[in-house]
Amino acid sequence: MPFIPHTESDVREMLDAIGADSVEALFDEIPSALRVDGLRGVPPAMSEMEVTRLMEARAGEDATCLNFIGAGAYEHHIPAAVWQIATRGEFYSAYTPYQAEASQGTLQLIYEYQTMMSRLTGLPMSNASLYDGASALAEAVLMAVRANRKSKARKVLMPTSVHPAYRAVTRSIVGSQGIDLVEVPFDRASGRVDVASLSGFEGGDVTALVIPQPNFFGVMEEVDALTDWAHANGAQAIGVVNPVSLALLKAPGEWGAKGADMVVGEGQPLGAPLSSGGPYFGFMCCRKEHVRQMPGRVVGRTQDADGREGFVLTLQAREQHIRRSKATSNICTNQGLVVTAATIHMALLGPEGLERVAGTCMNNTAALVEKLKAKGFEVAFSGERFHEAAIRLGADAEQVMQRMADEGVLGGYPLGRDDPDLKDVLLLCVTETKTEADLDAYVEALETAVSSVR
Amino acid sequence: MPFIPHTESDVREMLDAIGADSVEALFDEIPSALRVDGLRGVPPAMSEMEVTRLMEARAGEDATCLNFIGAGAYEHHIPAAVWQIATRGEFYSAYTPYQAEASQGTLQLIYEYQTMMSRLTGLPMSNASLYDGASALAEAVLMAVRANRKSKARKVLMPTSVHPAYRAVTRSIVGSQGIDLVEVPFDRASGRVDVASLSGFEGGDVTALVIPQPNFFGVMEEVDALTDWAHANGAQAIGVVNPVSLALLKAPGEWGAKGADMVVGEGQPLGAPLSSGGPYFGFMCCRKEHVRQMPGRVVGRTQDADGREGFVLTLQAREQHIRRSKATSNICTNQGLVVTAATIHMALLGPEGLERVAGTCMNNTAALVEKLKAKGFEVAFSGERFHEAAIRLGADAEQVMQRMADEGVLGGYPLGRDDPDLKDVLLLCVTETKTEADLDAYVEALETAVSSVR
Amino acid sequence: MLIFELSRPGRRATSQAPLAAPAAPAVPERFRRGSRVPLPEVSELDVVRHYTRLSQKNFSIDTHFYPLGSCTMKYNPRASNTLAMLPGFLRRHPYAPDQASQGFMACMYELQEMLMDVTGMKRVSLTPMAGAQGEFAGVAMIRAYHRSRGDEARTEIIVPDAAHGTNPATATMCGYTVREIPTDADGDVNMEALKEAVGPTTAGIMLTNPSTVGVFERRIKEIAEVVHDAGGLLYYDGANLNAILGKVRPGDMGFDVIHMNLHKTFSTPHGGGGPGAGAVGVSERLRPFVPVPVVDKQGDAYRWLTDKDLPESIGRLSAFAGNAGVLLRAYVYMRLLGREGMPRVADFSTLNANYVMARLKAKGFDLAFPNRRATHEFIVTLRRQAKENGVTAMDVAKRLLDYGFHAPTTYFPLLVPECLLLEPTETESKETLDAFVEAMGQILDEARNDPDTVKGAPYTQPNRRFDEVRAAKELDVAWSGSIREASVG
Amino acid sequence: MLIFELSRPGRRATSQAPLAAPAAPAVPERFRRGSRVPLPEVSELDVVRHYTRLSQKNFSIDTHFYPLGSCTMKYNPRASNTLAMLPGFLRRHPYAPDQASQGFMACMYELQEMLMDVTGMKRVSLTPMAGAQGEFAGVAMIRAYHRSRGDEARTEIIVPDAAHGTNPATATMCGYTVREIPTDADGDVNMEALKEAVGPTTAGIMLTNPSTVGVFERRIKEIAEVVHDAGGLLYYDGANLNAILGKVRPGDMGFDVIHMNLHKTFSTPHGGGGPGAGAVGVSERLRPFVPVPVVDKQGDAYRWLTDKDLPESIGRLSAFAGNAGVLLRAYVYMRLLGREGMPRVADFSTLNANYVMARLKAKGFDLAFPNRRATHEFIVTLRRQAKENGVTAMDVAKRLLDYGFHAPTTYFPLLVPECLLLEPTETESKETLDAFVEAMGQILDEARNDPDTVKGAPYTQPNRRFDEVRAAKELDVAWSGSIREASVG
Repeated sequence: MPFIPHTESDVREMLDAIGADSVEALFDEIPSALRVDGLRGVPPAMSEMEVTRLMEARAGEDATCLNFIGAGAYEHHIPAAVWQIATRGEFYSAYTPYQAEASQGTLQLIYEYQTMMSRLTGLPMSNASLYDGASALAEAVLMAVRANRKSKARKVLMPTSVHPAYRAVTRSIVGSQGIDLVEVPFDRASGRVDVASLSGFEGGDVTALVIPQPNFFGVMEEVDALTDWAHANGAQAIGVVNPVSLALLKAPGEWGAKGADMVVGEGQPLGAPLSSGGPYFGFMCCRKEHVRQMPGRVVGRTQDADGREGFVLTLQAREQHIRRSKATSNICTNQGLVVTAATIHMALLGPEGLERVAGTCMNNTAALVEKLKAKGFEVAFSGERFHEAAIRLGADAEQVMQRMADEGVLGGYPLGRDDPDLKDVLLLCVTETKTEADLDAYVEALETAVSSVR
Repeated sequence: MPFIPHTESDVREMLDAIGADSVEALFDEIPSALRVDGLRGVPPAMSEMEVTRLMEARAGEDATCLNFIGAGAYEHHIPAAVWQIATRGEFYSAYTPYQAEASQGTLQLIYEYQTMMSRLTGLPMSNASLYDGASALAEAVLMAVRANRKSKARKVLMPTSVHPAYRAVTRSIVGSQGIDLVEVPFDRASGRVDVASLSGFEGGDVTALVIPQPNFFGVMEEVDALTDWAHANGAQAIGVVNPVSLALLKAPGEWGAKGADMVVGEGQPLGAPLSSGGPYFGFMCCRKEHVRQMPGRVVGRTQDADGREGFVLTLQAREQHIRRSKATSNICTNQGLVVTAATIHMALLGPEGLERVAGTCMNNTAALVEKLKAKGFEVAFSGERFHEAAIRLGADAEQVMQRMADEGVLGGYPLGRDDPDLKDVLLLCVTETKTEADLDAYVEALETAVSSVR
Repeated sequence: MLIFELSRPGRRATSQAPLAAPAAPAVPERFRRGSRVPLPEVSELDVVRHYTRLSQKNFSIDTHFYPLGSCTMKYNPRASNTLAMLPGFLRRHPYAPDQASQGFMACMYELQEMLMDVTGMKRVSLTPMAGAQGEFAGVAMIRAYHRSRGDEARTEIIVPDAAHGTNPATATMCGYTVREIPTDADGDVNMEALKEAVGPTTAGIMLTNPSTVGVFERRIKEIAEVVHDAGGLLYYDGANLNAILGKVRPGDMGFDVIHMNLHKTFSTPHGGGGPGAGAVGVSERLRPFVPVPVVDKQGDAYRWLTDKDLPESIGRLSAFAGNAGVLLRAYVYMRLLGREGMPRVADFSTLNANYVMARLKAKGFDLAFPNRRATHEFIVTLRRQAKENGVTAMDVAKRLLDYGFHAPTTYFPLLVPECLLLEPTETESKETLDAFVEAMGQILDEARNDPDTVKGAPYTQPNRRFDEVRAAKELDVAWSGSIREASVG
Repeated sequence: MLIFELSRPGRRATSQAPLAAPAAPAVPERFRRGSRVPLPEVSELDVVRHYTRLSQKNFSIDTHFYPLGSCTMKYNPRASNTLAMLPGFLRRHPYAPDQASQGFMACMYELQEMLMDVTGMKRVSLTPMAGAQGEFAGVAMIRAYHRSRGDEARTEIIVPDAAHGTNPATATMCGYTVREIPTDADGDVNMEALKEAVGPTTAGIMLTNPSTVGVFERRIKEIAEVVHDAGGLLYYDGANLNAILGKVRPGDMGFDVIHMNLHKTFSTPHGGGGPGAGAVGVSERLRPFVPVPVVDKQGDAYRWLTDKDLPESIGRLSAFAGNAGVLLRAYVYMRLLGREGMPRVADFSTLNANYVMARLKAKGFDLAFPNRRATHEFIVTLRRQAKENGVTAMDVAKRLLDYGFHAPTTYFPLLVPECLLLEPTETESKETLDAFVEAMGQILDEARNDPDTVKGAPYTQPNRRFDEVRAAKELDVAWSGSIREASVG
């Protein structure tokens, strides 16, 4: 019996102590008509050796391609130390630190994480994480509605330069709460939101404006102008950012005259492997005055009975286990282990390391763009880019991507999936993991694929 | 500077405290003529990301074949928990437990290891490990010479059914100490030593007899008769055993009327991956009266100043750092981390698990032998086998093995490498890791290769 | 000491970033960050030592018995970790095309199938990233169902007063009003109150069975009839699925939708607070509404179903396909257990809970529901001790830490005063349970004879009891020191 | 509690062995084991919890400053561990044919090449499994060299009195007589004694440089001349290579053979006492004698050289090719450091040692060689404190544990009374060194004012000081209890 330590004599002694004849008798309160007789859909047990062989075969099936897809999940080097420490039993098999005195490891680590995220974003308050970047945006929209008490319209402007999956998740999650999500188109030439295009909303009641940086196309948005526009129109400014880009790009807390009100994003680039999309983690930071509207767990520093400093879960009055139907969110479990990894990852990189990673990503992307331009390909958008670029292929991007994959190169994300006008545009990403030779391999695979499809 | 934490101001402050002008000045006692100017043979530094990519490519080059080679290194399932725990920093980055009070983790673990090995071998005393099985045999030969004070001849009988590499290592190590290693041929029909063949040594001064079980060919030796012969002739009986086989085979402490005097072996099958031949570990157990002749570290249980039990390195008076040129051996560092893994491995398997592993190995080997017999192949030796079998191919075994490897099957060890009379014999091994389908794949690959070579 | 306090300007783990500083990237001034992010500047050894030592300050399953009720803190197989982290799985980009993803997708498809069988449901979606998101998905599907029938009048979700806090919070997030109904003295739902509560405004009821008070809801079929007759649906909170695995299936009890906490029943790690995974399963009538994506099998090939295939889906809940790495761990665990192992989980988690309950009762503890079987967990109430000795449930919880045991869940469910909810799980041995019972017995003695010792606990941890009021009032959630001036002793 | 004491008959980690009990294997009665091996019978959780908790009782580099002289306890990169344990490396059978081994062999070949450059030697063999085996190989090669020349009269190896104990032990193992020569007051070899000692019976000399007393042997060229002129060879004990990496090469000093402790200089883990790796390098004249196998490169292909290729080899020292996994870790470390990183190791390990030496001297400690530079390590003598306060080097070592620092090496080298040999290594920060110096200063105060506190240390560890005499006298090296009757509390 895997993982069950009971010997026959244990069972006998335990049943005696209980005063029951058999283990079966312990289930006597369950109506017998409901009892199931075996699980035919579950295969028989396997030994660890057998499962190991199965899983190695399965993992081996998924060819290790040269990956140039980004689109919300980014391939970075993760120091070996990160997951070796994060998967230590004391982190891996602990739960939410309800008993603070016996959980100072996790609690101090989260406090350090909150500090790092606050410094990265330039906003003073951070929670202990949300599920992922997309659901964090949904939570931020809900939070903005709670925080902006002056606004009655529950109207949130959502540029279409925001990741389409983030927009979809936000719709799914806030859809039943009477919130009016209004999509704002981006400028087709620059690939970013033209502030002038928001003029139709001026003077109306706008609760919040979502501002991606860089946006889904890797293009830098005019964050100062957008933030100022939001504030001028009584709206909250919600940033959605790539945390690695913040090593180079202005912190959301410094956007415009007053800074963004809250910022969320996908934490994956900070130490989580691609891993088919998860587990990642969403981060969220905000201004001090909104902290009690923030969803999710928060760790605070305090003192113990002897006056020694230590860490506890705090602001629990916001949470569902206290507030129940009046909670700021139903979130309970978050992404603790991935946050553990991210904290170690950020500590290992440090300020200069993170800057080098971001700078190398950006330069590598620029280098590939130059190579592609030399081959006659065009960049779809004129706006400045971080580490992604939308390339116009003059051929169906979905087909080109498939052909490239057959040759072992994952060429990018076909933008036509979400926007029929961009059927011939491929969104590629180059991180610090790619060498000059990789870029050349990309160009070759792309040219071959395009010519076979055209 | 990888792994060096010094900032510029640190260096300045430290040099000030020392009273030196520069780091270079600290080397002023080295004659300048000796100083080297750069290391041209070492390539420039790489980042961890670059080394990772290099090593993944290198590891990927070495095709993951279906392995049927044994010959001293055996493929077994190693529970995932084993190395996840063994590589915890507290085990991985500690050193020999010189400060017992701050090393109880390692010390208790070794005491448990010694207990396990003693129970497996049926001999009461175990050391904390030696380098590998082969060098352990060399140490046992030296130890037997020290322990057998009545014998003056320094003559040790070494059957040629002992692993050829073990014999070679023993020669290398004891060669300069005036020890007479006499090779004893095995019986060509049974594949084991015929006790009658030792008659020529009777009445002479024999210091020790080496007894492999199972022997290099996987054949079971007549250990009772050999042990009794040794004792009848005033010789020490030195067992060389596969520890996994001891789940089924008689413990060396019970061989013959009095049991073997000492036993050594390769610990690898107890939780060390194949890993190109190391790190493995040698184990050694002996009778109580010989413990002070044993080489290597030994952990003992004792009490502390408060009367509480705990563990320390003991019998250090035997060791080189105390006895110097009169030490029992020059061994110092042993194979602690692999012993850590082996201890966890044995604890996870337990008595029944180890028995299942050994039994499945033995049955799987028998099953493959049956399949091969059905195809007309012969077994070279008639003796009973554990989990290896010498198969006569009617073709050059070295060539057959090469052909099979090209097809992704490592067919075994060609015995002709060490014995020209066995050029057409392949020594194969089937452990519990192999399925029925694997056995069929073996038969097919072997038939194809043999027919292409014949 | 914080990692920031170890920081020194210019110190770096140099191997971890590109060795050559990149040429200044072309970031226009208006987008550029003003000054370097003030992250800690430390060496690789600093980081390894700091976080290794921090980890040692945690209680965890791997180091301590952790009978935290409702959380199912059982052994997390190390193989699940190793196998989910095989390079082939870690490297797969979520947008990798299907042809480069068949191995991963095969695992997900089979996991869906196994979970359907275990729960008796007709379709499973793996995408919710935690139990609470699974709950959200479930209630959103109930809403989508009523809407699809034009039944817009159903505005209420019924929730027992003992429910997890996530239940009412979720109902609210989905735009429903919450209607609480009381629990009987013996732990079952009060049927009279339920019958009064249901009606044309009832969208559904959220239940846990075994319930949060640690007993099996015996009249579940009757409840299902009452709710279904009123046109409502039944939502199953899978937090307690461990107790009945392979014994009873929510689908057979009449539930229409279920979420499963894979990090509880299927033993994926709790990770200091996640990641979890909250797969949802639905009955036939809710099949069209499951969140996307789900994996489908056509012939020998696996493909993703998205909202193009399932146009009535409640949509996406995560950017990609949920916590894939957690799902792989659950898959490994289920294959290790197999069909034989599933009912044993229920058998032995129930045996352990009933054993500890019987022994604590014999030691003099009061049970919240003394006339009921324990399921995989049960409740002790310290009401008497609080009144007589001034020793509360919290005091006992803290004192347990001194004895080397993690505390049970305290003050939940709210309806039982001074309660401890204990869940030993099936992976703990009788010896461990006996040691725990002895410690509880000693604490009970202390409560009678030396209550101040209990009230002052813990004494053996890195810290004594914390000032939580100060934490909330003088809020300090991020270190405000400067890494440039930090001084280290 | 021992793992055996957790054992209960019939308890098992069932996933870890074949699920089906095999049919009784055909072992004839006379070979068959009588009764099952009395190993512990425990669950997987028991094992994980037991060994996780045991591990926490260790001091280690990852948790504590560990200035153990002569052992080079520097940070062991985690990447070395990950990359040496890639499945492709772990699965390779040592007898896998060359065509299935080129990746591994490329690493080994390049490691040989790099070690040659670092040491200035002409051939490297990686097969010795630890420093002591490397020493053995080295001396065996010296012997083989003299024999090959028919020079059988050379029966002595000269060893300074300060040498590592392995040196004389090795010489004896190789059939040589050991002749010790004294060390000067300033730590150099006594030249007069050396000149007297050498002669036609001199096979060679074993030296460490920097020497075991922590100073650089300044007259090394002269020593080399004296020994070479007498027809002897020079053996270099590489234990202290860290101090001079990329600064001076043993080959350039005149050494004929060297062993390197890869687990010291090249930062492979010490693992609680191994595995190490003791690669050897030789000068031109010893090239024929290196232990086999070594990796050769022909065109683009790598192949093993065995005794068929090197018939004068001293032979095999391990069944296969040494501690391959350790060698891979050293290879990774060397590639991470690169040619730039090597001399920095010497720079900063020397800086750290001289800094701690200067500061300890300022605190009032006596240095063994006050007029010399420290190399990467140095010696403090507690002779004065032992005499005045009765506080020994051992007492100070034990007291350091209470301050959270591992002790330096004690009582080695034997020629300095009450000595502590301190090696901070280059990976420790100034802050850590300062904290250590402060602790040492406090212990010195305690030695003066409260010597009993120091003599009774440690107080903060799992155990107080042990009775080592009892351990050796009432020898207990294996638990004698019965797992069948064990009782657990």
